[in-house]
Amino acid sequence: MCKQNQEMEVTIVAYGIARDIIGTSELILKVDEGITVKDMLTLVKRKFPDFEKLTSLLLAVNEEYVEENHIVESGDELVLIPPVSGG
Amino acid sequence: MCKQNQEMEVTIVAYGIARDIIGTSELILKVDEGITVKDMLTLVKRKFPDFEKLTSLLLAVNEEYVEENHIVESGDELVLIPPVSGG
Amino acid sequence: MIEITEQRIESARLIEMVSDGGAGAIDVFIGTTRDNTKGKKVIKLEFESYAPMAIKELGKIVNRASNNWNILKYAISHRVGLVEIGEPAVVIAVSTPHRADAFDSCRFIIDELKKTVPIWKREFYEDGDIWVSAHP
Amino acid sequence: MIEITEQRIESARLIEMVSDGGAGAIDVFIGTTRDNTKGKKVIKLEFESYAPMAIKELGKIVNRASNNWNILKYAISHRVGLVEIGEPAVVIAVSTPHRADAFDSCRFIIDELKKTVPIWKREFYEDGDIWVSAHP
Repeated sequence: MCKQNQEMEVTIVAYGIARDIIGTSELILKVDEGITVKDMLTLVKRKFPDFEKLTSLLLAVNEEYVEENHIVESGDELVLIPPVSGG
Repeated sequence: MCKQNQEMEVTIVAYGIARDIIGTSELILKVDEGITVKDMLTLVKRKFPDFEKLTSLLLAVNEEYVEENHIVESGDELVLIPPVSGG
Repeated sequence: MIEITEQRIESARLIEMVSDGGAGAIDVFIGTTRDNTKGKKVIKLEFESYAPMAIKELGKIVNRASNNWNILKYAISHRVGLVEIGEPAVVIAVSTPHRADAFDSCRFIIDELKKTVPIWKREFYEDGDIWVSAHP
Repeated sequence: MIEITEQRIESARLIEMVSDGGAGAIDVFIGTTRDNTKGKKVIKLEFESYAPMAIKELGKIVNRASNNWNILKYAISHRVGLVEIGEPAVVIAVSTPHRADAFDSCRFIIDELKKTVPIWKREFYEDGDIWVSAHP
């Protein structure tokens, strides 16, 4: 018998061009528990191939930049960060 | 018979510590015609030895910095420039 | 002081905020919206930010700056929303005892702001608009 | 704009003067009077200038800066007379299309001002006064 991965629902907020690409400011995804930031970004890019055209795409977790292998927990505040251009 | 040098009267204006050393803001000197800026400064320093203690001493001629061998003419605007400290 | 604001930024207010009897120097950087980019006429600009994180990131930048230079006081304000041409989009003011630190720290803050702070600029032209720096 | 003034310098006025639709950056340097020098308490400061030459020299500095950097507009004001602690003694504002030029040219102007412009600062302490930089 093989153990199924538990799934969780996450909400990703999108700003700037990320919101334009997704078409809305919040994206709700079902993902496996224990998913890394890297895998989450891969998922997002697969769903919305236009992200591949950007110079960069990061995922902020709880208002912080994190490493690619950071594990996303249920309830985390997730925000897509396309290339910044303040100033 | 030896030819006397022509003399001229010049007025040197003094600012800042130069005025304090001279004790007044205008110094009137009789000097030989054809005198250089360098010789004029030597004369001033001989009259007021406290100038030797300064970091530097320049003579501006007609609102410009000039070379040491610049010849002072009668009627020139002469100003003693002790070390500047604006800003 | 660090703020993200929808109001027009008054540089004089930030300068006032960083005034300090121990300061010999204040450097103020004002990023204003330019009427052209690479020869193209810009009609207006709009800034958008992920504000709570932007404020946190600016705080980290200031901490790094304070480790490197003797900063007495600082004030950083970034505008969001629509910004008319010629208006300030960002103002950074820093006071320090001596001037080298004021220039160096102010420049460091704006350089880092442009690299890491989650704020996005959209430029509007006569024939469309783009999110600045989004594409290579 | 270059001026030597006995009035309190309002930075906001200079910033206004250098505003320009083609500017992406304004750097403003404010030299303020510090309440201490090398640990000694300063009570007040007085500046004196040979004004016509000071203005000429500042003009030369700006010309050299304009040869090196893309300066759109500049405004330089130096205070003379008595200056209270914390007040600006000098304000330099420069607008440029891009920010590196604003920082570099503003810094160049204040550095050169301190080397060649005939302005003298007298610091007053509790127990006397000195002309700054006069002695080695």
